[in-house]
Amino acid sequence: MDLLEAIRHNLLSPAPLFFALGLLAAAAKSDLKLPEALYSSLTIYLLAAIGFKGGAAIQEAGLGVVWLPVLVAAVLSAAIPLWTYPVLRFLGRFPASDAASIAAHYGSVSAVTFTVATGFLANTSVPYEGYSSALLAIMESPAILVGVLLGKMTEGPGNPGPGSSLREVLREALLGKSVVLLVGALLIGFLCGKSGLEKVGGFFVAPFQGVLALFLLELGLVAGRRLRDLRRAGPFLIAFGVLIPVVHGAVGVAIGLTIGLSPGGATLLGTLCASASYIAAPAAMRLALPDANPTLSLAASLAITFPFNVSLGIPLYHEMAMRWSTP
Amino acid sequence: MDLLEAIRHNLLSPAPLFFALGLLAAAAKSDLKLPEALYSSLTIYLLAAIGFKGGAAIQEAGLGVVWLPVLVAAVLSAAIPLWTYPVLRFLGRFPASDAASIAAHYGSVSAVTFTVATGFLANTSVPYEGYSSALLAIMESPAILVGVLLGKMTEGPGNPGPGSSLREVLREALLGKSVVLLVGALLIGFLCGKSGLEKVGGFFVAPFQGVLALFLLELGLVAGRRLRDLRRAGPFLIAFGVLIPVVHGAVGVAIGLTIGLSPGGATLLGTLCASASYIAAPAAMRLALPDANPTLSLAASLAITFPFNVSLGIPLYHEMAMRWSTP
Amino acid sequence: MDLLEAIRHNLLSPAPLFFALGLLAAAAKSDLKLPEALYSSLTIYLLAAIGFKGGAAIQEAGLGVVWLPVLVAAVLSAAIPLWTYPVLRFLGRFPASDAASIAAHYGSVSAVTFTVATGFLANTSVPYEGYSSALLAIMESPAILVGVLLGKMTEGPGNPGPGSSLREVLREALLGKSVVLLVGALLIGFLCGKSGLEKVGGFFVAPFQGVLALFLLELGLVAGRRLRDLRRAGPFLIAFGVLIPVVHGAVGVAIGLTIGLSPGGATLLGTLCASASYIAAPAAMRLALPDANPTLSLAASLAITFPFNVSLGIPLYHEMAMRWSTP
Amino acid sequence: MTATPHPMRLVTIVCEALARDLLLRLARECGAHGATVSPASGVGATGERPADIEEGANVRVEFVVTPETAARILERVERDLFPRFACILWESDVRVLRRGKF
Amino acid sequence: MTATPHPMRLVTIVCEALARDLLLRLARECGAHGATVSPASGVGATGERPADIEEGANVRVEFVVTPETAARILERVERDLFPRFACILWESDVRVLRRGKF
Amino acid sequence: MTATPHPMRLVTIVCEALARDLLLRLARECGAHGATVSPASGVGATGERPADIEEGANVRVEFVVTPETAARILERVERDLFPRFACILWESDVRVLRRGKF
Ligand SMILES: Nc1ncnc2c1ncn2[C@@H]1O[C@H](COP(=O)(O)O)[C@@H](O)[C@H]1O
Ligand SMILES: Nc1ncnc2c1ncn2[C@@H]1O[C@H](COP(=O)(O)O)[C@@H](O)[C@H]1O
Ligand SMILES: Nc1ncnc2c1ncn2[C@@H]1O[C@H](COP(=O)(O)O)[C@@H](O)[C@H]1O
Ligand code: NA
Ligand code: NA
Ligand code: NA
Repeated sequence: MDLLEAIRHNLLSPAPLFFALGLLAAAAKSDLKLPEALYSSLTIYLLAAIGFKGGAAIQEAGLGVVWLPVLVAAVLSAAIPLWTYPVLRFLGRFPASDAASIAAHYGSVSAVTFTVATGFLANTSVPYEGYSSALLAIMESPAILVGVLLGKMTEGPGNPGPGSSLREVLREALLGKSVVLLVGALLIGFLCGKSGLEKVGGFFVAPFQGVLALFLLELGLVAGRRLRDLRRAGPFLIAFGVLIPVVHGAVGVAIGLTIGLSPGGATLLGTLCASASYIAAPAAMRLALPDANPTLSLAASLAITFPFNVSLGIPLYHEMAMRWSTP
Repeated sequence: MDLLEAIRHNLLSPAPLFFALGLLAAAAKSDLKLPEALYSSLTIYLLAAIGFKGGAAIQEAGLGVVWLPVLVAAVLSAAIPLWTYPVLRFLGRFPASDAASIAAHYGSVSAVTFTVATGFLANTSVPYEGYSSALLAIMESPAILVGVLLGKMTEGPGNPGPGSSLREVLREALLGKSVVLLVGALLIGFLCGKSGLEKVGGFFVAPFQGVLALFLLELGLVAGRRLRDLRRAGPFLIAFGVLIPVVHGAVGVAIGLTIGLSPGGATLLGTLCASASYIAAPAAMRLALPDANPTLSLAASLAITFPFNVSLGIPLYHEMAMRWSTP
Repeated sequence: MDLLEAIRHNLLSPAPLFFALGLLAAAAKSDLKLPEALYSSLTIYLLAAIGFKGGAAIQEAGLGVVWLPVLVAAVLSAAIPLWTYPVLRFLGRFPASDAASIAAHYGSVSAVTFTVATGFLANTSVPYEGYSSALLAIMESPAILVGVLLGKMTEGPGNPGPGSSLREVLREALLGKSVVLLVGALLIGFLCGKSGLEKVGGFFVAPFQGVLALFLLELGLVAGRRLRDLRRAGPFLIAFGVLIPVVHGAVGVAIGLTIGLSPGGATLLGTLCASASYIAAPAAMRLALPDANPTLSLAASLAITFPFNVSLGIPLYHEMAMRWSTP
Repeated sequence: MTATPHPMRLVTIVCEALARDLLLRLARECGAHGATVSPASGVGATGERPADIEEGANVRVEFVVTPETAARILERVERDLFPRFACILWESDVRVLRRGKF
Repeated sequence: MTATPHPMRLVTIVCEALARDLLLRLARECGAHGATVSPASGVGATGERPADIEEGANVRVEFVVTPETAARILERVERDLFPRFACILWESDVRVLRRGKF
Repeated sequence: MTATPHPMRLVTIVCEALARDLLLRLARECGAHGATVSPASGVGATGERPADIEEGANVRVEFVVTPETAARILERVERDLFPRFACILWESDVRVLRRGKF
C-alpha cells in the first residue's frame, strides 16, 4: 500500500469523517452540540481504556522490555519545547509567555491522535508494541514542566498572584485529571493483566473505536468554533502547526527505530512527538502562565495540528517508518 | 403469526415495557428521572447509529436502487401536512397556527418509532431493505417546511419579530441538530461502507437495542408528565392521534408495496408515515410559529401517537403489508 | 483456593482497583472528577441491568422456587435495624435519630457491593442462583421503613414540618428512584425472559463489568472526600463499620444455607446483609429524620463498610459459605 | 409602548437539592406564582457540597414576588427549612415588567 | 489601588432555552457588551419546565449594562420576546469594577 | 417568631472555571464564610465561552458577606484575578436571615 492509498484509506474511516462532520456543522452554525457532560465522560472513558489496555500489555511484555522506550519518550517530551520555544520566540516573534505555552503544548501529547494512529495500524494490519500507551502516559507531563520553566525564567519579577507558584504547577502537571486517569488505569491494567482485561473488555475494548468516532464529532465541533481564532493567529502559526509535526514525527520515528521498536511502534512514537496536547497542557498553562493567550495555543493544536495529524500525518509517519526500517 | 400474537410479542419486548415503566413512574410521581445530558447523549447516539448503518446499507444496495424510494418518501412527508391541516382546521376547529404546527409534526417522522419497528421486524425474522433509514433521514424536513408555509400563509400581517423569517426556518429545518446528525452519519456510513461499520459495530450495533430500551424509559417519563396536558387538549386531538396514524400507515404501506419494497420495507415506510416528530419539529415550530401552542402538538405526538405506534400500530402496519403483498 | 488467595484474587481485579484509584486521587486532591450526569447515568444503567437480568432469571427458575428466599430476605432487611439500633444507641451513645438512621442504612443494601460479589463468584467459577438480584430488590425498602419508625417513636412531639409525615416516607421508600428502577426492570426482565435478555445483552450484559469499574472510580472519589468526615465520626463508628458487616454476613450466609441456597447464593445473601445503603437510604432518612446527621451514616457506609466489603468481606463470606455447606 | 418597570422582591434560597420540592410547595402556599431553579454546588458551615452526587448537591431557587409574599416566604423558610436543611436565604429589591404576573 | 465600584444595572431574564440566541442578539443590538447564561428549570404561568429535555428547559441570562442600555433591552424584550416565549425579566441596581467594560 | 432580615452584601463573580479554586481560597482569606457556585457559559470581551469543554466554561460564584468583607474581596479580585483571568464582578445590597452566619 503506497502513501496515497494509505491516506485515502485513513480518511475514509469513521473517526476522521466524524471529525469532518463536526467541523462542517460548526462552520454551518448548526445547533448540533454535545452536552458538556458527554464530552467529559468520553474523555474519561478513552483515557481509562487506553491506560488499562496499555498496562495489561506492559505486564505481558515485561518491565525489562518497556523501560528503555519509556525513558526515551520522557526525554523526547522534555526536549521538544527546548527547540520549539526559540523557533516561536525568534522566528515567530511571539512574546515569551506565548512561546513557552505553545512549546509546552507541542511537547506534550494528544491521546486521541495516538488512538487514531493505533486504529490506522490495526486497519492496515501493521503490528505494534501493545505497551505503547505507556509512552503516551509518560509524555504528557515533562513538556508541561519544561514549558513552565521556560516561561517563568523570562517573566519579569512582580506579584505572581495565587496559583502561579512552581509547586502548584507541578501539582497540575502531575495530578491533573488526565495524568491521574491514564497512569492510574495503566497501573490497574498492569496489576490485573490479561485476565482483568477480559472481564472488562466488553466495555473498554469492544465499543472503543465507536466511542472514539463520537468523540471526534465533538472535537470537530470544538475545532470548528476555533477556526475563527485562526485568522487572528496569523500565517506563521498555521505554517508552524503543519510543519513542526512533520519534523517531530520524523524525529520520533527515527529514534523509535533506533531503540529497536517495530515499524508500527516507531509510527506511534512519531505520532506522539508530532501531536500537541489540548487537554492537559491548556489547563496547566492557563494557571502557570496567565499572560499567555490560550486562544493561540488551542487554535494551533486543535484546529491545525490535530486535523493534519489524523488525516495526513499518521500515514506519513507510517510511510517513514516503513522506508527507514527496511535495510 | 397472526395479528394478536404479533401484538403480544411486540408488547413483551424490552423497549415498549421500559416505556410503560417510565409512564407509570411519572404517573406515580416517583422521583425517577434521567439527567438531561443522558437524554441528549442517547438521542445523539441513536441518530448517529441509525444514520451510519443506513449509509453503509445504501452503499451495499447501490444508489440506483435507493433513489426511487427516497424520492417517494420525501414527497409523502411534504404531502401529509396538506391534508392533515384542513382536518385539524375545519374538523378540529383549531386556530391556523396550531393546525399548521400539528400537521408538520405528523408529516415529519420519529426516529425512535422507526427503530422500534426495525426491532420488531428483526425479532419476527422479517427481512427489510437495509437502506430504509435513508427514508427516515429524508422525511424529517419536508413536512416542517410545508407546515411553516401553511402557518405563515394564514398568519395576519404584523411584526414578525426576530427569528421568524423564512430563512431562519429553512435553516432550522435543514441544519437542525437531528437532521445534521442523521444525514451526516448517513454520508459517513456510505463513505465507509461495510468495513467501516465493522470497526465501530461494537459501539453502534451491539448495544443499540439496549440503549433504545433505556431511551424509551426516558421518553415514558416525559410522556407521563405530558399526560396532564392531554385533558386540556380535548377528545378530538386524542382521536386524531390514534386514527391518523392508521390512515397514514395504510397509505405508506400501500405506496411502499407499489414501488416495489419488500413487505418489511413497506412496513417501515408505513411506520414512518404514521409516526409523528417530537425532536426536530417542536423546535422548528416554536421558532417559526410562535403563536402555536407547543403543548398540544407535543402531547399528541408523544403521549398518544408514539405509544399507540410502538404498541399496536407497528404490528398492524406489518399485518397490512403481509396481506396486501400476497397476490 | 484458600481465603488469602481469594482475597488477593479479589483485590487484583478491576473494580476494587478503580475504587482505590478514586480514593487515592481524592486524597491527593487531584482535580479528577466525574460529571454529575455520568454518576446518575451509571447508577441508572447498573440498576436497570441488575434488575433486568434478575427478572429474566426468575422467569427461568419459576416463582415457586423464588418466593421463600425473597420472603426471608425481606424479613432480614426489616430485622437488622432492630438490633443495630440498640447497639448504636446504648453502646455507641448516639442520639436516637442518628442511631435510627444508621440502623436503616445497614439494614438496607448496596447494589454495587452485590454486583462486585457476583463478579467475584463468576471469576472463581462458583455458581449461584440467577434470581439473586430479586433479593437485592426486596431488601432495599423494609429497613428504611423500620428505621424511620424507630426514629419517629423516640422523637419528641413538635412541629414536624412538611415532608416528614409517615406517608411521605413510605412514598420515598417505595417510589424512590432506585426502588422503582430495580423493581421495574425486574418485572420487565421477568416478562421478557431469556429472549428479551438476548436482544439487549449487548448493552445490559457485555459492558456491565467495565461500567461497574468506572462507577467504582467515582465511588472512590466520593468516599475519599468523605474520609475527612470519619475523624469527626470517632473510633466507635469505624469499628462498627467493620465488625457489624462480619456479623451480618455470617447471619446471612447461615440463613441462606438453611433455606437451601447454594454456597454461591448464600454468599450473596450474606453480602447483602453485610452491605449498607448509600443511595436509597440517605435520601429517605434526610427527609424523614432531619435531625440525624447525614455525614455520619454516609461516611460509615461509603468510606468504611463499602471498601471493607469489596476488599475483604466478600471473600470472607464466601469462605464461610464454603465451610458451612460441606457436611 | 414604553416599558415601565414595577418594584418587586427577589428572594433567593440556596439549599440541599433534597429540599427542592418542599421549598417550591411552601412558596406556592405563600403566594409565589412561579420559581426558577438552577443547579449549584457550594461551601458553607456544613462543609463542602460538591455537585457530583445529587444527594449532596445544592439548588438555587429564585422567587420574584410582592413584598407581602416575600415576608411570608421568609417566615416559613425560617420556621420549616432552617432547622432541617443546610440552607441560606437573601432578599433584594428588583423591578419587573408585567406586574400582573406576580 | 482601591477598588471603587460604579453603579450599573443588572438585567436578568429567564426564558425558554430556544429563545437563547434571539435574546443574545437582541441585547447586543441594544448595546450589551457581554452576557452570562446559566441553565435553569422553572415553574410559572405556562406550567412546569423541567430540564430533562432541552426543548423544555429554561435559560437564565444576565446582562450587566448601563441604565440606558437596560431601558433599551427592557423595551425590546417586552416587544419581541414576551408575546412569543414563556419569559420573565427583572432588573436591579448593582455596582461593578472596571466601568469601562460595560 | 418574625423573620427580620439584616442588610448584607452580595458579591457575584463570573470567571473562567479554571479560576474557581483560587477564587474560593481568596474569598475565604477575605472573611467569606461560604459560597455558592453555579455553572455558566457566556459572551464577553474575550469572546464566547461555550460550556461544552470544561476548560472553556465559566463559573458564577456568589458570596453573601458583610460590607467590610465585600470591600476586601473586591480589592483582591481586582488585584489577583482581573489581570490573569476573563472575569467580571458585581456587587449589590441584599437582606438576609440569621445575620450570625455571615
Ligand atoms: N456566605 C455565603 N455566600 C454564598 N453562599 C453561601 C454562603 N453560606 C452558605 N452558602 C450556600 O448555602 C449552602 C448551605 O450553607 P451552610 O448551611 O452554611 O452549609 C452552602 O453549600 C452554600 O451553597
Ligand atoms: N414569580 C417568578 N419567580 C421566579 N421565576 C419565575 C416566576 N414566574 C416565572 N418564572 C420563571 O419564568 C419561566 C417562564 O414563566 P411563565 O411564562 O410564567 O411560564 C418559568 O419557567 C420560571 O422559570
Ligand atoms: N456585560 C456583561 N454582562 C453579563 N456577563 C458578562 C458581561 N461581560 C462579561 N460577562 C461574563 O464574564 C465572562 C468574561 O468576560 P470577558 O472578560 O469580558 O470575556 C463572560 O464569558 C461572561 O460570562
Ligand atoms: Na508532542
Ligand atoms: Na409521519
Ligand atoms: Na444490609
